[in-house]
Amino acid sequence: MQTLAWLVLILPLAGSLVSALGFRALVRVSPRLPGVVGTVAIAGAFACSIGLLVKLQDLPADGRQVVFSAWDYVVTGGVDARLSILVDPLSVFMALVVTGVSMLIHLYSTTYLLSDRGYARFFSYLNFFVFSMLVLVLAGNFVILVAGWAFVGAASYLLISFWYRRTTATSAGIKAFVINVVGDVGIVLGTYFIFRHSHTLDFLGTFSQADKLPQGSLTAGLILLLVGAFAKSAQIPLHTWLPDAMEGPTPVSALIHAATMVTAGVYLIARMWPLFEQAPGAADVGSAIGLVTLLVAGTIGLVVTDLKRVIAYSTMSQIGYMIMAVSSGVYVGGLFHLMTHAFFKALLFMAAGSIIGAMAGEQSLDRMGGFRRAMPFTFLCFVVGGLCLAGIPPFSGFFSKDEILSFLGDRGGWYWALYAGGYVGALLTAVYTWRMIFRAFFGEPVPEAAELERGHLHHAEVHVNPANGEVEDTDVGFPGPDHHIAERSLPMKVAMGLLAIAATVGGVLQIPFGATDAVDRFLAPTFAGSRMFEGVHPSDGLTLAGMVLGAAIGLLGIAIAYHVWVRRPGTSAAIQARFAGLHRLFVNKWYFDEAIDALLVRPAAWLGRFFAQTFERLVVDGTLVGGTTGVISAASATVRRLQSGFVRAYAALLLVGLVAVSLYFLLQT
Amino acid sequence: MILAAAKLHGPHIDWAALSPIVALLGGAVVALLVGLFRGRAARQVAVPLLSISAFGAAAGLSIWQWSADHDIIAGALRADELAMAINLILCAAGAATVLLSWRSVAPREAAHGEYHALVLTAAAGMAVLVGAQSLVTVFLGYELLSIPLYVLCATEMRRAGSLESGLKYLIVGSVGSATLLYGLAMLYGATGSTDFAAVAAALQAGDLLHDPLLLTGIALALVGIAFKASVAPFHQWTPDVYEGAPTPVTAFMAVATKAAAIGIGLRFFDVALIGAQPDWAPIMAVLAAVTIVVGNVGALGQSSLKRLLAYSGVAQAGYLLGGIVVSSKLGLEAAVFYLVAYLLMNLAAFAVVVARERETAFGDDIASVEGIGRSRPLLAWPMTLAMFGLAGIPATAGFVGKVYLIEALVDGDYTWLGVMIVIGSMISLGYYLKVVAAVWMRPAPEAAGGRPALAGAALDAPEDELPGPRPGGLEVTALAVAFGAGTLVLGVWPTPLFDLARHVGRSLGVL
Amino acid sequence: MSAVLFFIAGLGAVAGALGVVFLRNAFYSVLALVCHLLSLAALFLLLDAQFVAAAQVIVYAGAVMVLYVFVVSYVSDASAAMPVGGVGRTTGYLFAVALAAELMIAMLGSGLKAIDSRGAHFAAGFGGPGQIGELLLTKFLFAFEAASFLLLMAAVGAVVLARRRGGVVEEPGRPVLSVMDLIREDNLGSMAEAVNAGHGGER
Amino acid sequence: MDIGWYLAVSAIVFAIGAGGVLTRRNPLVTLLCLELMLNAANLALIAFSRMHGNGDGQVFAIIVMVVAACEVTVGLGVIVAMHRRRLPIDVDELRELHG
Amino acid sequence: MTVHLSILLALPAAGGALGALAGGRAARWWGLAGSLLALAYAIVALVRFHAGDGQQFMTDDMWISAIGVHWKLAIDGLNLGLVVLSTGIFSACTLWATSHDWDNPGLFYFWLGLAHSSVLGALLAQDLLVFVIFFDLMLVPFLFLAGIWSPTPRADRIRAILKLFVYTLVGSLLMLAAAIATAVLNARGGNAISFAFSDLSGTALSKGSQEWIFLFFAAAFLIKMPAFPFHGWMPDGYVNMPMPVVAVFSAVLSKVAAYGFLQIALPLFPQGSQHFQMLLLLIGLASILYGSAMAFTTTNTRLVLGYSSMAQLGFIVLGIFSLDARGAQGALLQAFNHGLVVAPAFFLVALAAARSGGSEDLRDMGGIAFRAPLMATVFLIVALANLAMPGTSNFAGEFLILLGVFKAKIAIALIASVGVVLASAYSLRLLIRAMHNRVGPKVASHEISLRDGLVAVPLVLAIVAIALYPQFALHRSEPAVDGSLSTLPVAVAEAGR
Repeated sequence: MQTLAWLVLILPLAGSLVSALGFRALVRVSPRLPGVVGTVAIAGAFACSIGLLVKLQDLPADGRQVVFSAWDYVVTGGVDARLSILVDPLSVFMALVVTGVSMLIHLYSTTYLLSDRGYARFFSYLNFFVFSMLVLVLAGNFVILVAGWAFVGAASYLLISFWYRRTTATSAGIKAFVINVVGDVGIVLGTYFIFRHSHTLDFLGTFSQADKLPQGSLTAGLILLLVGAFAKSAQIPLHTWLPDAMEGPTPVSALIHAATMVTAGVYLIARMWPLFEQAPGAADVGSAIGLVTLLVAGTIGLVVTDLKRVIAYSTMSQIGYMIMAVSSGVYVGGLFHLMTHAFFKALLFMAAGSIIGAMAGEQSLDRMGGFRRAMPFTFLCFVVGGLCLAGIPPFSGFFSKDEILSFLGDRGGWYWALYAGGYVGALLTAVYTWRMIFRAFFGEPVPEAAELERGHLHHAEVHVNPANGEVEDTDVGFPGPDHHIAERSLPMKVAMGLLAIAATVGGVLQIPFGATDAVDRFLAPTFAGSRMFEGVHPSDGLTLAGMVLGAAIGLLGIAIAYHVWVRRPGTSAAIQARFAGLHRLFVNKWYFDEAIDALLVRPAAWLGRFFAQTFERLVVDGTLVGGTTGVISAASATVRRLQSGFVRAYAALLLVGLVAVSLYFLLQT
Repeated sequence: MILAAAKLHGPHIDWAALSPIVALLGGAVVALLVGLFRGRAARQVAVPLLSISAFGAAAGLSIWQWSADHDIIAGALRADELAMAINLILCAAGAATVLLSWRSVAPREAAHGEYHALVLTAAAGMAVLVGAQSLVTVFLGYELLSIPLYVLCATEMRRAGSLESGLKYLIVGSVGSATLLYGLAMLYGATGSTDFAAVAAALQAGDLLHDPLLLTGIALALVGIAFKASVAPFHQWTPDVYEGAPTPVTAFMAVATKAAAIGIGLRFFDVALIGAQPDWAPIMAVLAAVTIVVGNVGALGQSSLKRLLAYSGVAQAGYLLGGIVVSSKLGLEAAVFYLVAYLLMNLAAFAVVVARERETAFGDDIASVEGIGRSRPLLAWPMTLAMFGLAGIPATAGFVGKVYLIEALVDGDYTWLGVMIVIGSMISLGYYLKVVAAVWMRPAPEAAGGRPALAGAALDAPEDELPGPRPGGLEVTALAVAFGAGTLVLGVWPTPLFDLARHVGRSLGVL
Repeated sequence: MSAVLFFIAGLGAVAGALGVVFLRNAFYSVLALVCHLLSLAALFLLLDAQFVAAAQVIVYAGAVMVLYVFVVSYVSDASAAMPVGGVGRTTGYLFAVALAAELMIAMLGSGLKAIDSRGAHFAAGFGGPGQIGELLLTKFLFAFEAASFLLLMAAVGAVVLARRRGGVVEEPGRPVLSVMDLIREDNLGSMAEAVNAGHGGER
Repeated sequence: MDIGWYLAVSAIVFAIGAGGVLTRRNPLVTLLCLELMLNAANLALIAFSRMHGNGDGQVFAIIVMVVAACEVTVGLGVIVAMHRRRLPIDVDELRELHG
Repeated sequence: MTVHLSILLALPAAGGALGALAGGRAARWWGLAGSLLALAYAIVALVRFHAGDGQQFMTDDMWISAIGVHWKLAIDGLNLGLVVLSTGIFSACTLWATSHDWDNPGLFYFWLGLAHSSVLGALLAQDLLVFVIFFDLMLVPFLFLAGIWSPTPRADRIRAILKLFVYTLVGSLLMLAAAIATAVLNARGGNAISFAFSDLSGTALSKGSQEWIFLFFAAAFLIKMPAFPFHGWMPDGYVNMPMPVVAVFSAVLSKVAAYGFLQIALPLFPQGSQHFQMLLLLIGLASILYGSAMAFTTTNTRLVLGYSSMAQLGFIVLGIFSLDARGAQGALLQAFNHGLVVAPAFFLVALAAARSGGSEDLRDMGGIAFRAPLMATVFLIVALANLAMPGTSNFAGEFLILLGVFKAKIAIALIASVGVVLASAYSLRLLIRAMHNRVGPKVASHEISLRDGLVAVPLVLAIVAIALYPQFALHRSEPAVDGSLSTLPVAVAEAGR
């Protein structure tokens, strides 16, 4: 078991290193080899995760939290950070999701990025990401958690900036990285607050004394941990990096910015449940932010025209659900939704990638339309994903979202607000999801679609950066000159097909009314002892009402979208004109970027300039150095002026000194 | 009367203990006489050789008399380790001066015999001053060193600057000696005796300690001695005289005069006036601090190396004064140690200045040493070591000396003065490093004209009388290298010098 | 009687000193100094220092002042009637007054009883040549010898400084050249030259 | 007369000499002023000698006279040399060296 | 009693001196051999070091008996890592320098070797005056290295270089006075004067003396680091040194200052340290924020690294003056890490500059990564380590530092954490603007050569290795750090509790 656990980590790392160091040799053998290596490495990790699952199930239920330590990492002065991993149902669950989805996305990428000059680099990064994510989920103490946390941030940065010749990509990367570092710092500081009283960094050690920790420190520490979670999971107000992160290649968006990394915050809160249950104040903060995010992101999703960004805002919104869920004690619901969301959101992104391939890199919904016939497989995948997202039974998203909301409803009190908000969000979700589908696949085929229908994949004459229209240097070779679509690429098709199946049937793991509760049972050892996990069970009536309401809202949303964008194509413009203020607010993403810019970035930049241009010159150089040297040179000038050359003046000074010295002595009498 | 005279018994003369001074004075007479010979060789070779032998003999005799510790010639002088140690410094400085003068202009202008006789007499005067054990001897030693130096300063008569420096030194120096004399007179008046021992005994009696006559006497004597040591504000003659005087003479003044002045300072204040230490130490410390500041800031922005070294010498005098202020064994040792270090560093620097004065047309301007790091490493290294040593960079004798001085000051509860030394050293980096930068980091300048621009040289003088650029001379380079190496070696392995200083520390019995 | 003499001599000394400082012609200054020196000699006599008084008159007023007069007349064309220093004149006097005040305080404020007396009793022969000679040959033997050497060196120095030499301009437009310049080596510049020893010839 | 009176004269003469050095530009007169200062010291020495009744002061005074003569000799020598060199006989003109 | 450390100390200087005698092309190999031998020696010492055995490989002779100066060298937990670091960095930078033809190479390698020896001397010294001597002396070679072989035009640089050296020596001189005062005041009461650390104790000095002496030492160390606002020399200095030289300067010399706090200031002046704790913490904090802001603003790559070092050293100051074992451990670890990171950073910046027409300005760079993937990888690792990404040893150091500060003064820790965020911003800015984005106008990129790889790769491997196992360093330094904090009033109070 220990070997398997470490193999889960080592295989992706090995894959990454092999691609990174041996890329020249690999490419010489076959241009596809780096992709194959990467995919096989992840597949191996996936297999090991399954093995881990099996082994874990063999253990008695109360022994399913196992810690393995490799060596002392930082052990000094009471700090006890070892290189240790925690294997328990929750981590194995996460590992399975991560490796499983990653495997498919690796497979997808083997052709999607085939013509890219950074092919080997891409797989190296991608494997490194999987490694990092696994470190994150398997971490056995806070230090390793932070390490994994930051590694995924770095991997995310690398992949966002993958096409580093684009200034848009590099600035998006740095933005994502810096915001993620804010999160890292939050976690570190939160850890300090907890460590101050627990005197251990170990998870299990900390949890075992959760009830002994003072409330104030705990709440402060957990809120700081939440900052980390928000940063990674793109929750307001630390969400602005996620839409920009769409600068990365589409598989990256699918894997990192939809399926896995951004859900780390959810994982973190679920992992820290013993602490959150001791500090309800902190937990409520999480719930509230989750709700706000899900609504705000939904409204923005309604108006964004960039295909990938629509899905990105959708991701934000869905993670809002999860954060809201796990913060409110709906752990299994949140994690279940995490899994199903991973499936269908990855699917949606892959499908979007396929369309973008057909559009030769163009991502604007305004330029798309009528791909229904040209790309039937992609269309099918999109519809499956859309139905999951909208929460239409029996697709997986229906069950997971429903579980969250019914549990919230059961908790009562102010959680009713969350409950209601969740359904409002669901309506928004259905509308923007289907808006996207209708705009891309319905209507008159655009020239690219028509070209494809004629059997020819559109190829752009001049490569431009879709974000700013800048002409790309073609000699560089990334983004690659060729594009790939699922219809013509078996690996892509396989990956999408498998995901579509998973997204469709994933719900069977956890069907209400006791039909199935595989997830519940599997995760139970992790949440053993939780008041929420063991104490909150929605009544059947509430569950049923929720299911009906959810399905109805989903269908309503699809209907609205159909009405607005297919039946009456002019309606959209009319609504925009009617609610111009609101529209402007949504289009400008609630002005979060502008606010952060005005409140933080610009003052910081101004301060930097002030330091560099004024302070350094006037104070550091002028006053401190210049002042001292000034005094000394003034003294020097005085001495040299006194040294006038007049011998009588010398004698005079001598006599002055004489008189002064004598006076001193006379005063001694 | 005649009978009385017949009964008169002259004092016992301890020729052995007196021998270093006798050697110097005898050397002066012999040099003077040999200088009368017509032969070029006699004048240009024999006279310097004789002078060096006189210095060597005096040094040897000093070592011979090292462990002497008694008054000689009716209490006029004292032979002890302090006197002998300073004799050694004087002899080293004197011999170096003779070497530096070997092919210089000054001895030719003044005539070799007279020139060297004057140098030897000045050195003898210094030896007398350092050994002085009575007020009369102090004054005589003071004048015996001053008057030959007045003349030596003015020897390069073709340069107006030389004469100017001679006259300035004479006028200001005479004011200084008149002040000293008046102070000595008052001390005599207050104590009724000219002997140090008697003065000290009178102070010990106690009721004199707050007498204005005595205190003013101390003040005036302090000023007189401080004047010779170039202590601010009595330092103003120093830069002008150092710059104007012939460079070998400047080197001699810089090293030997300072050693003599500090030596008599130690003896006069720590033996004769030790009883009044609480009265004079604070003001002397203040003077030291003022000197450190004035010397160091004055040296900034100087372009003449001699002038720069003059101000630097002022600052160093301030450091050395610290050794007197604390009136302790440690202070005495530190001062002697520092004097030796100072000798090495300054002579190395002056040797380089002399060499470059001959080799370039820039005189003693800092431009003369620009770029010698590449072209003349044997001059560049000594200069660098000398500058580092004077600045107190580790691994030089100057550093160890400063450590010793500061240690003595902290030990004597004058920590603030120790900090002043440190602050002074900081300021001093500004100009010492400038020289180092010129040596290593600036390119050699384009020669400005073919001949050394000796300031004020008569333009109508025959061509062959004016020395053109010529080799600096092997002996000058050797001297620079030797003293530079000494600076380094004693910085790394200072124990021999410490042993010497500790011997000297035993000498002033009162401490 | 002695008081009267003291006042006459003291006033003479101070007046002579003032004369030195305030007379504009250097020649008169020298004469004022002679007056001062003679007054001082009188004061010495009043203090029972007969030998010193005599030496003062003979050596100082007699010999040194003669030298002065010669030099003053030698350089007089250049230095006649030079104004008293303009710059810092008042401050110069101020310093002098301050100095005088301090010295007076020191001298007269002294607690030594003896200052307010006419002096200690002394043995017969005090201040006479016998006593001075005895002291010079016993207690101050070294000082005596050293002083003699000092005189020698002063003489040497004066010769070094004041002798004529080639290359230094003597008169405008007239280089100093003589037959001797052809015979002797250039820049010999020794005392021998200064006294023309060994050559005997005229310049 | 009390010794104090002599000392007072000595102090005054010393100060006058010092003032002369500060104010006179003619180096010849400056030398004279220096003589004044030395003579003032001599007067003090002799007065003290009388006060203490020992001869040390008188011998000291004689030595001072020797020294004074030497200083004068050398000083005059320099002045003569300057005159030969056609340099101005004015201490205020001696300003080549400064700074 | 062994002579090994004296040999270690002498090796680089001896190599340099032989190089100077050999002159010409041979000089570089002599210089390199001296450095590498020292490195080998240091590694042997590292292997044979036993944590917890206190001072090891001790050399103890009387040097200057008159003033109680001992030639006493030893390796303990505090200096072990830094000795290895400095030999390693010097070796790497000497190797780097060999790829360049220096004017008058004999002299160049002589000074470089002397600098190496002086740094080792300061680190190994177990005698206060020996420490001060080497602390001062190690600047001297840089005066020449900067003055003679500076890349900037002669006319501009001398003033700047003099400013640099006067400024930095000012601090050292203050320290000299303070060191002497320490020994003299310790000797009060009949003891013979001695500068050996073992003969000096933190309790012999009165609180008043400790305070001023501490301030003098602190001034020396803070200037050398440099910390805000004593960094006035830094821009001039960094711009005017040849690249390999500025790399060692930044990587090694500033660490000696940090080491000095731990080895000298804290144990010998515990009350002084306690008294000025807040002041030093604020200075550290200001350095972090100011350095970060400047690093983010300037476009000169050297200065980006310079100000970034300033910020990093701010963290080190914070760690030390948390007066907490964890903070101090973190500071020591961070000192090692920063040295290990900043040297290759300078190297990479130099390589980047060589690829962008010699310009060291970020505005002239860009897009270098494409033709130089290996260099880009190395640059990436270095940049990530520089911003203390969790998982690197730099993070372990910062984690401990902030933990220590957190324990002492929560507010300072919270504000200081802003510095962590800023570090990510300026490090990535450097990486992106140099390596990524559009190709700069004068950029002609190519992969790094084998020799360049020999310089960079070992350093990067070391970064990775220490990232995987920081405990390696922490374990060895723990007893010594505890020892150096043991005299602090806080520690004493805590032990009593």
